[in-house]
Amino acid sequence: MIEPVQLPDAAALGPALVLGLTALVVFVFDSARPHEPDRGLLAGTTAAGSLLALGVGVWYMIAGVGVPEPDGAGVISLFDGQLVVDQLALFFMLVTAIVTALVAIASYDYMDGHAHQGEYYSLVLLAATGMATMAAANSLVTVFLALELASLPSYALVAILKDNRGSVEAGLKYFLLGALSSAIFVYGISLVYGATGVLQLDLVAEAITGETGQHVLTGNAHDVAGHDGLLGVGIVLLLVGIAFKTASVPLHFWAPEAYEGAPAPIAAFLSSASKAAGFVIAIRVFTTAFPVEATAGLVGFDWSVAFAVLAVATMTIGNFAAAVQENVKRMLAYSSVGHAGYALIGLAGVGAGANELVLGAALMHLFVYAFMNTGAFLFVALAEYWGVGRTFADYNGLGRRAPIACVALTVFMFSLAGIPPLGGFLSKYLLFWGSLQAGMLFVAGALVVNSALSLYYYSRLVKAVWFEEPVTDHGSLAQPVGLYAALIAAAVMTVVVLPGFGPIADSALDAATAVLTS
Amino acid sequence: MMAIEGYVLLSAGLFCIGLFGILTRRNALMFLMAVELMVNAAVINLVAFALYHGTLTGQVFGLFVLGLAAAEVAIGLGIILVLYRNFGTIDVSVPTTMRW
Amino acid sequence: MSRPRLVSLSSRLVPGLLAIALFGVFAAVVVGTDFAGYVGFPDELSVTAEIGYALFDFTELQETNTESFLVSFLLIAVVLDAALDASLVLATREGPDESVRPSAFDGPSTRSTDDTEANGTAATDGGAVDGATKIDGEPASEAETASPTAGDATTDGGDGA
Amino acid sequence: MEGLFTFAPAIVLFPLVAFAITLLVGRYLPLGGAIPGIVATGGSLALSLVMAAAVAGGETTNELVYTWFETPEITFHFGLLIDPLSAAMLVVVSLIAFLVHVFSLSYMNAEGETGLPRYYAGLGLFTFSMLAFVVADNLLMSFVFFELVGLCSFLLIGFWYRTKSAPSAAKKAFLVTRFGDFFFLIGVVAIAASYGTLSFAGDASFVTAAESAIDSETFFGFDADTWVTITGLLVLGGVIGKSAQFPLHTWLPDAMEGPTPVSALIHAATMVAAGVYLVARMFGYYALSPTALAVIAFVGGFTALFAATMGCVKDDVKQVLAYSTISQYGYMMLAMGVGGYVAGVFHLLNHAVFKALLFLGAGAVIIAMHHEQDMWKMGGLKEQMPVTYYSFLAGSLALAGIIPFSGFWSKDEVLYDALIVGLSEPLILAAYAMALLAVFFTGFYTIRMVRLTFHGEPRSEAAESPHAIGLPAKIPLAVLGVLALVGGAMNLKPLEELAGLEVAFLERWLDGQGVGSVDGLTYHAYSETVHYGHEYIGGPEGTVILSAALSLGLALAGAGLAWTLYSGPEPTRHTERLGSLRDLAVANYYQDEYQVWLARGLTLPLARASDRFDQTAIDGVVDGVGSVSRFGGERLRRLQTGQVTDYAALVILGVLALLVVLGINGGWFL
Repeated sequence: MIEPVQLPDAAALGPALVLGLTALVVFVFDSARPHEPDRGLLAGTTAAGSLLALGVGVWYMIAGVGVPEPDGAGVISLFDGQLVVDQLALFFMLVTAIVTALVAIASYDYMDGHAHQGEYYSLVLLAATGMATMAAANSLVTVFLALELASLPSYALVAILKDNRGSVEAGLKYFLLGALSSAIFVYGISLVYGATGVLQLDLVAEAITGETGQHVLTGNAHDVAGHDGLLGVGIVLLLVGIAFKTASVPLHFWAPEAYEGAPAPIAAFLSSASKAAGFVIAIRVFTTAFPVEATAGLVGFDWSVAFAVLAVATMTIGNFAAAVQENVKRMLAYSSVGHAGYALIGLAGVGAGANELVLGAALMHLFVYAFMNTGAFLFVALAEYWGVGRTFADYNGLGRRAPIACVALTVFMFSLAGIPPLGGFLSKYLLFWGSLQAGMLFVAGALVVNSALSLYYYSRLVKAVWFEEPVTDHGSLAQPVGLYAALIAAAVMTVVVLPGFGPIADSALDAATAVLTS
Repeated sequence: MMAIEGYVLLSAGLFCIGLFGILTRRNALMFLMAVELMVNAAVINLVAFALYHGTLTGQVFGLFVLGLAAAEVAIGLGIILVLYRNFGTIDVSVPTTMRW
Repeated sequence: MSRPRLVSLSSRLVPGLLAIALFGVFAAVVVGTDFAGYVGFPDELSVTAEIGYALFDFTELQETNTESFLVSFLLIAVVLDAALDASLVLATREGPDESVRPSAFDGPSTRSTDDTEANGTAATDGGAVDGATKIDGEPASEAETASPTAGDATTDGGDGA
Repeated sequence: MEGLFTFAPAIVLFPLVAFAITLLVGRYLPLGGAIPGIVATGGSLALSLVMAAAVAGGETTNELVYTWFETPEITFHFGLLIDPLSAAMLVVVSLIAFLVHVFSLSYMNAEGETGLPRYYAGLGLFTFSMLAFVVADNLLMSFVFFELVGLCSFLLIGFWYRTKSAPSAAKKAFLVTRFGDFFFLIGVVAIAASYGTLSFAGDASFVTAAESAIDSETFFGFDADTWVTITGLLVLGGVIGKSAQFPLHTWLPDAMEGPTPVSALIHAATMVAAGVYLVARMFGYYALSPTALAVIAFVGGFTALFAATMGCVKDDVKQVLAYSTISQYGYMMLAMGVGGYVAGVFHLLNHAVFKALLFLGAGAVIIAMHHEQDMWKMGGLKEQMPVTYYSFLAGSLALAGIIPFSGFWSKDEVLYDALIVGLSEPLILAAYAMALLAVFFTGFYTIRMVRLTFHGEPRSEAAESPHAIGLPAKIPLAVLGVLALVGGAMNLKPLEELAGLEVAFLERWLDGQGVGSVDGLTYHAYSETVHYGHEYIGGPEGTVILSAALSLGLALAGAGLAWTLYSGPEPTRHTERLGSLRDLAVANYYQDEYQVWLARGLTLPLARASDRFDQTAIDGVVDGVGSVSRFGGERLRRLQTGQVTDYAALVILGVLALLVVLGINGGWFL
């Protein structure tokens, strides 16, 4: 067994640190030649940094960092428990690093000619750092700060095509709703603080479960049960703030607009990595700080039921709205709302039996989703690069002129729809199986109905690229190296996930078990 | 000194005034200010609860929140600037090219 | 600067009722909570020093049980960096030879405020709305924006041609 | 894995390799990339024969190949199950896939089609999926390849994507079968969740688990036997979709838009066969539930009749064949539903041969006719293309169930099994009656098709000077023609019953007598589980003779009717043919009257009604589901006004609703 633990403990944050340091390196490169940015160098550094972060994360995972003793190197708690590196954290750091690498490679072609190259890549990296930190955050303070670190650069990235109305409008809406939701989130934090007197997640849990009548840190008299209303409102407000980041109902409204208007690689970044980071916060905050039964005893409702309701509402609204879109990017945006609904099932199942199975399945879905959804948006990036247009009809007949890219697109669509034997099928299958095991028949039913519906609009795009006659002849299409490389990498991973599902499933299940039993 | 209920009610009021602004005003700058009100309501809570519990956690976090609010405003102003350059207005109800 | 609008005041205030209702809920919850008195701080405590200790994780010097904030302190430094970076990207004006439009989408653009004739459509733009009308400050009429599908027809591909 | 079975995975992998080669470098290969596919399917065929020989030598295998992942509750894996059933199916599937590849040289290459690498790659993937489905040792693996089969058919039916109809037919096939597959998926998950295993065979199979659970356990609040019925019917949803049973059969006639060799593959050996094969594979499970069996039998009987009547009014030769496929699979379902496991598998194998023959024959005719498919524009091809004619005729007689062609023996056995059960079960008797009536219609449309296509005078320019067909087309036809003639010898059950000869070879094969077998997967084991009693009219021998006489008589009646109705050099359409009949049959006036009444008064209205029902009700429902979701979506999208303030208001509304509901629940306001 490799021994990474001889390094200082803070090194356990490796992936996040690497991402942050790469951002600084990109700053340096950019300030060296501010007016003639070397696109290749910047994109390459970004991709290399993300891949390095990925490598470090994989290494830690293999070395057993985050696996509880005695099997592994133990969960590493840093800065007095403000951050914690366990399997869940590493798992999501990997997701973030992968998506960042794909996005960086694709942006090399997509952002060609844009004046703010250095800023673009550094913002991507800073947002990725924020997401990786979110994965490890273990206090409402760090959760909030990391969330903002992920969000603030994202607002600017969405609006970075500054003279493009769509991009600016998207940035505006994303920012305004984001600011609103973070205000709600921080107000929720203040109420939870008022009720429990602490902000660190495990201390909050201690305050909720232990009915000592004392403040957990100071030992002064403090009766949490008397503050049930504050705590309840606080939890609901936290839920809403998280729903924004994961683009779940009722805070999904920004998503279609932001994804549609944003540069396509950024849309991929937000809908995959940022969403996954939102989920890790949801999982961490709710499973660690608010143990289901104790919380339910205190505030009178079981938050997993609230998540079940949100899950069903989110998947239904996302899929139904996606079914009527004409614009491909917007269809994908709504479909990504639908997928947030699937992932929410993981939290809905926490209160029921077989919970580590459901939560593990949700983690797997987020992992697979990172590839297939990023890939799908990158295809849109490619289409924008070609300038073929944005509606289904504009995509007609692309299969003949760009067969490789369209094969990749087909893989993504069928995987998103959950058709075997692609990766998306397995994760949905497990979600379905898990929710049956957990006895959530209604949620399982909604999952099946929605997947059936989703096939309709996904296959519509496949049909358009392969089977329809093109409306106009676009001539020959370029094959930008970066975009193609990212696209093919995502497609290969979506397929390869199938035989490699064992390890992924294992680590996801382990992560889920660990976070639920800690 | 005011009882703790007073501060919490004050902050709830401030929060809802901010919210009222968001829901009824269309000027992007007003929107931004209203959000600031809501954030500051949270800060009032944090500081009051810090005294209530006898730990400084809330106070320190309140400082961080103020810092973040400043950062958010900086970006908000940047976005409003590009909004103005593109749409010639900072009315948030004008950019509706994307919907449905 | 909000434009004057011929919208009756009452209808614009309706959503505000939600805020008032929310306040009602908050107030009910606060009233229903059994608050105790303040614990407060020791008289001789220097709050400033205490905050300083918290920021640098000097737990042994602390007199109150304040949580550690060192990592948050580091993190917010990065956040402010990011915010600075982001707001500069948005706020700077590009020089004459600079573009914020990736070269793959080489259509006309609405370059800054002085360039009012330019057409606003672009790669990811939501619809082809006439830029000049907007900048005169006319309200967006329903006809201009109602049909996203019609807007879709004017694609970036069309621009590029 | 040991001995010869070490090579078993290669059967499956050969076509996959061919797929990969053709996809990647197909455009640089000669013959449009056909060679890898031919070699691979040939290799699969050879190895399948080896496997069959191994099974004949008394060996079987049920092995784990690859573990996907494990949880404490369940293990998901890929495995190989080669027993008499899958060995027989492997031979037939690889044989037909091989012949279809060869035939395609004539049908596609010689016709100068473009996109051939895509075509051959699709065929390879299709064959791979089906072979993997056949050897699957557990239900999840079955499901995965079942779906992959559906995906391949989507790609191949839509091969001519430039036409308007092919893409929509492909999409329809995909969506309708997927609709059934959703039930299948729920069934798979339900079985996994209740028994903790998905294996077909062995002590750890879900069949064994269900058997021991009956009378002692409950699942999700249901008794175990009710639960078996529920899950069995859910899985049956997938079968009904794929095997094109009523009411999910509508995709199959449309699927004719694909190239004809693909149709042969879909109808005979892969897609449609997959459904019935699945029922046979997990027959032990269905045997536990009389209700599920009755549903299968009834759906089968009804579909057999329903589709057969529609076959009588179609003018497109491929359409007639498509409806005949639906109808024949109805027979197989009927057989399974009455516990006639051997009869069902027998008909499945026979049908695979003669339906492949008929489609390839139709393909040959279509080439000859310069891609004309309307039978009314053909005629007189008998002299011009004798090889095609005689093999097609053999296939038709097998389809119609005329002695001694293969179809007679298997269909007769199906009907016999249904009859002896039906005598004590009224519902089964109704299914039997429908299937028996369908025999008449089958004879009618089959001979009508032969008559119109090959007999009489040429009715178009193309029919006068047909295009020559190449050797690659003739060889498969000849091979299959011979098999259609002698295929019945596999299981001469009536001779065994009547003369006491030991000639029911297939029954012994599937029962594992003298050959390898897997415990619990034998005909014997199934028969013991099935709860049906058997009754006879005039003893077993008498019933055999009665049943055979009835089906043969009806088949001959239908065939004879069509033979006379569509005789002559210029047969006329349906009803207005009375005039031309007169000079032929003045002497037999009553006969005429009777025949015309049959045609006009019975056949046509029934056929038309079925057809109309098909076009309106079923498609209407399918479209309806689509419009409901579109309508719902339209409503939902109106929420997205584009106004950011509205979004904020909706957010707050959501928060407020949550707070009020939860707050009242939790008593925060007190």
